[in-house]
Amino acid sequence: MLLWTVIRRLIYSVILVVAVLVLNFLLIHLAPGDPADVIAGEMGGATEEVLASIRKAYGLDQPLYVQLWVYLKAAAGGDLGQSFFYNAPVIDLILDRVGATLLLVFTALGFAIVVGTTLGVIASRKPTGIVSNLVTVISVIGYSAPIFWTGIMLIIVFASLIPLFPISNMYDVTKSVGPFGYALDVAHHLVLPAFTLGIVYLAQYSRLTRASMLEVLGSDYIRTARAKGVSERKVYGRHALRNAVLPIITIAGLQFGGIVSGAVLVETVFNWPGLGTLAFDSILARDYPTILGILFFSAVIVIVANLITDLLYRVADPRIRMAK
Amino acid sequence: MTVLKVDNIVVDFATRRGNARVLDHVNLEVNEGEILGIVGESGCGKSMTALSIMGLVPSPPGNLTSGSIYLEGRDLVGLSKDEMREIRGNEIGMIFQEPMSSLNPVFTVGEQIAESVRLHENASQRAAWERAVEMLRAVGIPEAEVRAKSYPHQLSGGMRQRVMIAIALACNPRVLIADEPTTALDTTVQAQIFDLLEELQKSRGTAIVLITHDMGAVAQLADRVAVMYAGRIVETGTVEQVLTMPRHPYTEGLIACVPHLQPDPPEKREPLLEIPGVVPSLTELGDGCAFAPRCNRALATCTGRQPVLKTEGNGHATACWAVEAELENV
Amino acid sequence: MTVLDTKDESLPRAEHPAAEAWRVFRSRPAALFGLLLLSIIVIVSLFGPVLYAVDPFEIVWAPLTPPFETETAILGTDNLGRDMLAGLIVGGRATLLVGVTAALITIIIGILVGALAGYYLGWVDDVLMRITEFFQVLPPLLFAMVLVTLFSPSLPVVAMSIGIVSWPATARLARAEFMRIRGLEYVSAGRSIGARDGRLIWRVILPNALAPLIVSATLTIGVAILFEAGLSFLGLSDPNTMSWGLMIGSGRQYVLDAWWVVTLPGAMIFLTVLGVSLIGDGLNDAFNPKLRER
Amino acid sequence: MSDTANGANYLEVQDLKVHFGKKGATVHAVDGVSFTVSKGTTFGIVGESGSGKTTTALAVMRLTHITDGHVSLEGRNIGALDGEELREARRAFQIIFQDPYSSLNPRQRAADIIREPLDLMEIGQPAERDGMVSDLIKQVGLRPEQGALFPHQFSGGQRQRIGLARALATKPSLIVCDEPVSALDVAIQAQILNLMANLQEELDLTYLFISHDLGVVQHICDEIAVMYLGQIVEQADRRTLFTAPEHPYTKTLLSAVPTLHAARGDRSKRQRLSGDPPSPINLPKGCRFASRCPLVEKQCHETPPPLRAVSGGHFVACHLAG
Repeated sequence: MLLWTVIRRLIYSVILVVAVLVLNFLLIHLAPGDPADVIAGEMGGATEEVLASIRKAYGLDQPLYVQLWVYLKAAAGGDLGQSFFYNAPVIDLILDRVGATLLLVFTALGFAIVVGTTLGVIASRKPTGIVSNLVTVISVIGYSAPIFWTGIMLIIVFASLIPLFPISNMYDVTKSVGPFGYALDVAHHLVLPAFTLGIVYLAQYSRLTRASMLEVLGSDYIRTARAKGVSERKVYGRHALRNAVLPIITIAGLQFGGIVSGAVLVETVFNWPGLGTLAFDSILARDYPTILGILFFSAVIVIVANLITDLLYRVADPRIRMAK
Repeated sequence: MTVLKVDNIVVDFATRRGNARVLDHVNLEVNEGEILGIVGESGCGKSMTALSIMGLVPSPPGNLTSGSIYLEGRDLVGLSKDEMREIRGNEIGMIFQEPMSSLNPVFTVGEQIAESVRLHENASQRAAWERAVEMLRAVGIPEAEVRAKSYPHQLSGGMRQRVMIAIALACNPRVLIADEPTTALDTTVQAQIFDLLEELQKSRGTAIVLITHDMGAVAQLADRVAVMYAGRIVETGTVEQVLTMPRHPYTEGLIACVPHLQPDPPEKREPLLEIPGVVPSLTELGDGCAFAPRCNRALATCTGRQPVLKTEGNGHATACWAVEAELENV
Repeated sequence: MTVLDTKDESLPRAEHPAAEAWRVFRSRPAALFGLLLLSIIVIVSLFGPVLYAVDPFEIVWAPLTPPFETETAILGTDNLGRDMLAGLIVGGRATLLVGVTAALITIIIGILVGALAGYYLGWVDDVLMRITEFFQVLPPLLFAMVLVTLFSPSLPVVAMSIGIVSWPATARLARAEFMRIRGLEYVSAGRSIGARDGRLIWRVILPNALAPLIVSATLTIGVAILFEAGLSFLGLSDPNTMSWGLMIGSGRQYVLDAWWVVTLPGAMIFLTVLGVSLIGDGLNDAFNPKLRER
Repeated sequence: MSDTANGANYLEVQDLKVHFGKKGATVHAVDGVSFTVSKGTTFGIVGESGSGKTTTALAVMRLTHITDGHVSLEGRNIGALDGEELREARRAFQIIFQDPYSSLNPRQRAADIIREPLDLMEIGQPAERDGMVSDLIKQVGLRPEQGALFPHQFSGGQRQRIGLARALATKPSLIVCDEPVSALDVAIQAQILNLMANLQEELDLTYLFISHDLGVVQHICDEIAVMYLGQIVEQADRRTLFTAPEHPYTKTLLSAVPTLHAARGDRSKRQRLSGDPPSPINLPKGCRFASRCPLVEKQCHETPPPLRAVSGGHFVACHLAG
């Protein structure tokens, strides 16, 4: 049953991936101006020769559906086009940067989930207590502060006032000695960007956990647990939390696109060499194939993340797991 | 022998509209192997009585203001949280109205029964599991070994209520509190659960407190009955006494206003007896009898002073000025 | 003959649900603070430029002058020597306008899609939800970046783009509410007494689904403002209209030399969104009877 | 047709089927139900959860789709109506629901709730409608000034009265009552049941009364059908059904009801069902009750028993009855 679900979800995911490609294709053609111009970007170097070669490569002189087919076929082979700004295949540019982005995103996410749910559970024990108020304050600030602004504030603080953490880049050539030294240095550089990105989601998870816990704690089966003589610690940790995480998994999956978006800003602020800085640079250069390639690739990341949360949810909730 | 004695308990709730006296000097006694029914409409305090015995009155806003609850002579009021936890699920078990939502959806039913065993007895995981399977068998669940590994959503409502009973009885408690155990179930399933409760009560000698709104259920199952209205007990006695010779006008009304199934229904339909009006708000009770505004036999004294339970020679007790006056005149 | 309900009672006051919500809202200090904060910002943005008539694009002093060094530019100047205070006062207009417009677009698309999917279910729901899911796999900021880059960064394009990337969450919420309420018996009763689909959707279900939608709409304004700021920070805002976002975008390279160029407009955005969020939270409490009891 | 004229076949349901879900996993909620109701009487449908009694009611009300079969009211096939025609026809049949909390729009005042059908169906002149609303409110035992209140300011019983007033507004002749008193406190049930009985007499109403409570059904119904897994297993007038039930399911159902004066421990006469009913998706080939029937025989597993008359007006779907 589970296997069949996985297969069905996989097929659906592939359809979504193709849909994103179609969207990319349409965007090129919907944008004002000659598609060849759009693909070449507004970088001055688009001579008639270059445009002609683009028209040929993309089959722009052929009917639209043929062009789409050519585009999809190329994408299936891993060819997302050529960046005229970097003068390199888009896919290579992306694969070069994606690791840094994933490292940032998952560190931030892990931090947010662990700290956020812990705070949320503590807050749910006393809905009017100090931690609960703290959760409210953190979450309101996390909601309201522009993420890049938080990052810049941290840079200002850590650049001069407390120079504890590096404020830019992913590593420092002079300090990254050996694989262990490199890892340590990357971790050191990761602190501020991951914290900046994580704090927004920490705010949301803590609030969500508190709400979810409070709802679960009012349910009949918690009363049953208490009537059995289960200790309060176990009521919270075992009986309530297992149920309260279910909506959190769902939300985490739905928000994944948002986290990737946040990463774009955080990377730009901290000069983190991931997809975000690549996107930023290619937007300055009007390098459309690269931007669209990044949009496509990050959508794929979100699709995979959704697939994983979906399966995780099935594992966590027997009601869904057993459903036909 | 008295297993459970509720002695003059008072429970208050702080609400936005002021203090609500949810239980007002409630006295109850349950003997070994006996089934005591507590009947009344919603909000009369019957469920709160159960929660008070369990030490689960939500606080705040609730507060057990005064009184004692003796379990085999030991006063439960004033026990520490840990001591009370030792008693819950071990010496007093409880089942609830909604079997659909009373079981934790993410654990198997076997785990949920075994947890109860492991909490109160120094049992190994394996021994606790075996007890769980044995309990499932005892409550009449077929293929108990297989069913123990089921999740609640895979079982029907009746099955789930059986699982709840298995959890409540796993540690062989002295008292079982059943709060509307069949209200959410179908008629035929209700009958099965009643049979099971009676059978378990006989074989294990567990005393049962049955909380219900259904006089029929009381007639079927209980030995003695207490009728509650607005946080007070208005009448108590054996089931025969209260059902065949109800004294309190409220009890009378409660019996007569329900169309009970008759084996030989009359040809012509008679209007049902009505209790006019609605249950009063607990924050707006006056000095007199809480039932007086709805009562067809109310006297002048009824609105002035609250009646107290007056016991007749045979143990049948009623809290009603009109009944007291009648009985004195005889 | 029928029996009159004899219970003699004075009639309780028939308080309209909206009046009751306002009563709860009023009792929340945080919500009132948010309302005050936002009111001040809106009033300053609307009338401030009249009282402080300095062109925010005009070069008035030496570039990167810190605050409180000259009376000409009391809050300092930016990298081109333009008056920060003038920018902060005028910049709210564009930011708020884009935020509100984008939120409106989000809400309208979201409610329309959610209402139809949640009411009709079946294939309508299938089609609309597949579209929604598709939009949800595109990282919103990246998608908006692409749209703004392709269609040039003008205020309408920015607002449209933000609307287009943010509606799915609202649609899901609206759909869930519509599905829940359409199953309630008063909707069936409405059909029995002759209400048509249109009436059931817009006059019966929508008003009852409104509470969470209003809360979400409020929070959406905040999110849209943050989006606008993010796009501006990346250089994707209208260069001809002064906005807080534009100030941040043009000042971002000078952060380490001149803390005020980004900190001040960023703080304005933070305060605005804070005001909106606090109002949203207050509305949530006001509409949610479960929380009210606590 | 002559039957219709004198009201004997006032409501006629023929071979009604309501199926849900897709191919391969079809839920046979109602599976071939037929009955007729005479004007001015109360026809009760009893059954346990999953019996299809509520779905039958909703199908008669045209509030759920009809997979197959006919529903006609006073000779008019309301099962085949659609769009505006159906909307117009709805004047004649109204419904009251089980849940007094979710059956009233919380954002409308009571008077507006009762007035809405008058406006929608254009009954009376707009100027007269306030007076009509006030009459309706009085008719269900509330005071006209209470019309200004919102639903949450009423008790459960009062809300049910408002629901009744809304149903009466279009002057219907048929009222479908879906468990109208099940959610009410026992003392309030009597108030509503008496009100319903009085209104029936006053207005010559016909009730289709859905309930799981056999005591209530016995009290209020003239003719009763017992449903099990989407089908009627027994149907008879009130006295016959309760004094001489034929179907083994009816017998167990009756013996399962706790009665007031049966002595405790008197279990020997009682029949108990074992197990759960089969899934409405994978229905057995033969009699649907066969898996739980104490009297089951071989033929029961093979052929489904038809609903047949065992005496005048008494129908049973059991091979062994009669």
